[in-house]
Amino acid sequence: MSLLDVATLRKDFPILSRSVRDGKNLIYLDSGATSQKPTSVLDAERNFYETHNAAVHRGAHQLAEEATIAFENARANIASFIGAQTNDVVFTKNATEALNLVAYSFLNATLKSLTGAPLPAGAQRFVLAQGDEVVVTEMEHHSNLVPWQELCAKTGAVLKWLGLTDDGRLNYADLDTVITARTKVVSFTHQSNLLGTINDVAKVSAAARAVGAIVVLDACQSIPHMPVSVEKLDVDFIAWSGHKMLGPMGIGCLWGRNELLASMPPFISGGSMIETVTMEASTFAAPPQRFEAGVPMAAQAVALSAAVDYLQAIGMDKVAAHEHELTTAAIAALSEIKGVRIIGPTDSHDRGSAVSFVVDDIHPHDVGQVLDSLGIAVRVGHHCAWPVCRRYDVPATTRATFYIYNDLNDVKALAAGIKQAQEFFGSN
Amino acid sequence: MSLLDVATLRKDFPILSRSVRDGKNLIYLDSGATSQKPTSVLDAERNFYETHNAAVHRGAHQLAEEATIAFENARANIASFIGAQTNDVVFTKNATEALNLVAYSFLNATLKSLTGAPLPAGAQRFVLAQGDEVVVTEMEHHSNLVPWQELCAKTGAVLKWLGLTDDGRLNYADLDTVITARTKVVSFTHQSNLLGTINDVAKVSAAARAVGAIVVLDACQSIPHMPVSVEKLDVDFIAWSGHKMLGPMGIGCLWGRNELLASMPPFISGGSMIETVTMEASTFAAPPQRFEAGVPMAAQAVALSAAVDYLQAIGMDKVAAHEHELTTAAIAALSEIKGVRIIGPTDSHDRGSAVSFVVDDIHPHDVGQVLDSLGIAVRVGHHCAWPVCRRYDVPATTRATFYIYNDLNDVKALAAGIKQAQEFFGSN
Amino acid sequence: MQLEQMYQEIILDHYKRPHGKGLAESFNAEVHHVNPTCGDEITLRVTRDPVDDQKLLVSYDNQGCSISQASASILFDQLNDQTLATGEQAVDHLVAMLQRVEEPNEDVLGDGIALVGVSQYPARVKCALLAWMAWKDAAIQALGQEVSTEGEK
Amino acid sequence: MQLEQMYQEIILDHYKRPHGKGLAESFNAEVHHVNPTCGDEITLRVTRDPVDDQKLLVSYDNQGCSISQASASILFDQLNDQTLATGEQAVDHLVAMLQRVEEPNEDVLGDGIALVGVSQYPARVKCALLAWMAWKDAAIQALGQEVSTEGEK
Ligand SMILES: Cc1ncc(COP(=O)(O)O)c(C=O)c1O
Ligand SMILES: Cc1ncc(COP(=O)(O)O)c(C=O)c1O
Repeated sequence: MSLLDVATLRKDFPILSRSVRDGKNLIYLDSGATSQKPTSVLDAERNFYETHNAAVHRGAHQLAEEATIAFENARANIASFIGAQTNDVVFTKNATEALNLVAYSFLNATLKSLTGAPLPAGAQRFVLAQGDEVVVTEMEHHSNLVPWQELCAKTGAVLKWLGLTDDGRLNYADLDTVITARTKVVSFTHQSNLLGTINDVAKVSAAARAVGAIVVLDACQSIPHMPVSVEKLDVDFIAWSGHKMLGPMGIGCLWGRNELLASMPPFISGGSMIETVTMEASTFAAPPQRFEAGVPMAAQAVALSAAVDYLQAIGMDKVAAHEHELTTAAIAALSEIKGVRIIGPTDSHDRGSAVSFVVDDIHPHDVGQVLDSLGIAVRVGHHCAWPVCRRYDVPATTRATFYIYNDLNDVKALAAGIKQAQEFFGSN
Repeated sequence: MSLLDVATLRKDFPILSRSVRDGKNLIYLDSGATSQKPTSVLDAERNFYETHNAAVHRGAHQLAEEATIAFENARANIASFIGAQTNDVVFTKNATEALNLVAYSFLNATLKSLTGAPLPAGAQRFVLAQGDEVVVTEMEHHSNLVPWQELCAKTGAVLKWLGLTDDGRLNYADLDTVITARTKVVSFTHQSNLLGTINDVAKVSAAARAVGAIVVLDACQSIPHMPVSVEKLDVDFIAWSGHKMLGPMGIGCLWGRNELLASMPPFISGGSMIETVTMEASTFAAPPQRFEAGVPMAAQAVALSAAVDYLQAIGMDKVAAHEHELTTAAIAALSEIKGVRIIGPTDSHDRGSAVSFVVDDIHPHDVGQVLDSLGIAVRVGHHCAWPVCRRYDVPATTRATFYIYNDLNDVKALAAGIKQAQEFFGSN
Repeated sequence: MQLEQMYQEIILDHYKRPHGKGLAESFNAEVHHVNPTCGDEITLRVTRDPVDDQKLLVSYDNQGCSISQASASILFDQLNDQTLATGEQAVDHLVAMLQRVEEPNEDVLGDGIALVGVSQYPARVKCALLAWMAWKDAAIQALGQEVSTEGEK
Repeated sequence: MQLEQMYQEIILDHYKRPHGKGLAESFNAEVHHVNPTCGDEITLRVTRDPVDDQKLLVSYDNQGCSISQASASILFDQLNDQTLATGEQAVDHLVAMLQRVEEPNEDVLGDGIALVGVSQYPARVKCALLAWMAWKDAAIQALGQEVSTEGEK
């Protein structure tokens, strides 16, 4: 039996036993937006506040010591979850900030190199010249698109992108033309939050490496759902969020290659990221502190570490296998319904659990509303990936995403719900 | 009786009944770094996760609706705490990010105006020319100093600052010379986290207004401790943190004048802050969303709102009066100890509860260690205000800060502890 | 079932057979409004009635969910060839009704009173308002234009 | 009382009467290290012994807490006119002792074994290490310098 013992797992998630809309059981199929949190994660956060709470890296009293140790142990545990060195993981408020941190490193290095302000050794790799190129893909979440558009608007660099094939895959044929000698950075998603597509990281990285570009991976939709190891991935930066992997809101992570992090100027500056400060000038601490200005979200780090423990106790390969089974079943069930079109790959190979679809003659928003009335929580809209909707010529989609607490009954309920929407709106 | 009923209040803070260092009762005098959290705040956060958790502003299912309402109600409540309009309050991860947001608005407006990228109407006020001036004070926390140093290093603007008097006050005599026709922004602290000094906001603002400069107030140490009203303060931006006012870690706030927020280009960009996105270009949402990219810290907002309720139930005037009484007592007690020098005003007029001091022949770190061994948690070091230490020619200080859960016994314990440190190190 | 209170027959009728959809060629003001969370969009044009230039002809093209489309169709019924004052009153009432602070008033909203069920779904309220906010924006622009033209005379 | 385990008599002696404090005029390498959280600083110079240039003379000036000052004084006793190898061994052992993975070894650390009490206070460990990390940095620079000079010959 490859499925997880979902019934037992569900007991760890208090919210899953609540009812919605006139007493319907909640069927939560929106983990792609944010996951639910097990009791152990909530307990870890609360325990931090009730027994160790203090500002970390700032005091010598016992609480401050304990808080700092808890915070740094959390960092070590989270780093080891992806096979990384502890100090190569920077805490941010979410993945979006992590991606902006990298984009702003290019901006700040470029500006400081123009004005002659001091820069760390090696910062040259982040300096952009007019006409240098930044490459993304057409399947990026806005959080991995807009920061690069903004960087280009401010520096005169040029944004280029890899297109998509009709069946929802990255068009690898574009690699040769889009990535050029002027490409300074290639930033792309590991797994599309709308299409479900899992990209071939090695292929894209190889093309980027060939021209000496820095490689950034948006792992928001992969790290929560499959084993991810920095050693196996040939990339320079990995950004992801805590709240999509059973962790709390308000914390994200950036992993970076040590020598690159060390060569980056600061992004957000202020307390705790400095080495020395005078009124005239400041020097900065080594990473990760350099990028963690102000009192950090220590309680959230501790809770995210508990989420890592929870996932590791299950095993990430099992998580992936479980989701694969549900995805395969969902694709099969939805393909059988007349008038339903899946936006994204319809084979479950190299594919995560985001299943987006449109229903003939019913707006995705209305489909979602009928599902909601049945207790089924899905997401509707462009999923912060508007260019993907344009690419496949749909105004929006309805999207179901699965996680460890979902099972085949949820897939059945989804399919039945879609049929009910068709009846309700008299289409089909 | 002007003192709060501290014994009763303390029951709301589970951590305060723990013991430290071989069974000593905890006497927490480090609320200036971060405050402790009452049960109602922890319950609010947990309740959000256990019953309403979903990504806000992103879904139409019932949980998403409830989460969004809870988040926006929290914003309304927090805004009204300082007499502000709901949509003029932006959530950030901490005050440091809030201050960087303003500093980066200047950077981004300046760059976009140079490259001709689209800018909101009114953005001209944020455009800096070579030689324009940025004014801070010598008593700023690093978080309100380094971001401006960084802005200047990247734009060619010049950083200037108001000095301090020997008795720990802002040197208002500097106003006329430091603030000039070239001053574009004046950013200063409401209350010094090291000296305790409360600044005369009206005086500084008037000087800034006279030259048309934007006025930014760092209210990290005032909003948790006294009534603060945007209507009474003639400033343009106010930054503060949740964790210093009984709220959770990982959330800060920026209040801004509506027309200024509306005229600022985005800082962190990505999901949820957009209006439309194509691969070529994006347009942006109105504030506050424009400045809240990515999934926000909704659970923390809800908890911070509960902290506001808690403080309001006490009454901010009572909080201020209570702290004033403790501060007056602490200054008196410390002044009596031979060899102790207070760094900061020694009168309790216009002065908050941060009491920093040095003890002859004992390093502040060692004083703190002895206090810690007695269960008294104080902060030692430069308190992220290194220039203040240089100004008063001390390597560091030991600092006690008081809050609602402290009482006169804590002041007595502090004084007794300092004497014990003197005995231990054989000085005095 | 709550759902049927939102998707009343009359709403679905407007959705399936929208009134007045299609853009007029000439116009005094055009606006394009989007709902950034779901991607619904409307392009709305306002043309001053040649006979009585305080009355405003409406045309639009849009895409989106049933609620946003039905609401535009209802708007056409109610506000085509009406004054700014009439329209603003209708918009205000629609907002108040959706916030449940006013009871539906058929005299003001016509079929629009059927949108009352939307008030149960906060995330859908902006779908119902999209066309109306666009209309208000365009109407003010169309009239403002003239004011400034007159000012120049 | 834990506190007395950290502030042993011998530590306080070094603190009050530090050995070797004061900077030498000539040197092969100078470093300035700070502890950013508390502001403790040390300037440390390393001079290659004219008699045996693999031995390194140490001088320093510093300010900070009792632990960081005593630790610098002890470093002077232990490492002045010693080789890089001897010094690195001492630094490694000090780190290990403070992390409680090695028992204090007086042969290697001399009075430095009295710093063992610091291991109970994680926030103070960096005070104890400040001078030693500075020494290692300076020593490598002082020797590296020559290596590169030789390379140019
Ligand atoms: C006066 C002042 N400004 C700014 C800050 C920075 O706040 P945070 O670290 O929460 O960003 C602090 C506290 O650390 C402070 O006391
Ligand atoms: C692929 C992808 N990238 C980036 C993000 C942004 O993450 P966050 O909103 O937590 O910053 C998300 C989720 O929202 C995502 O799915």
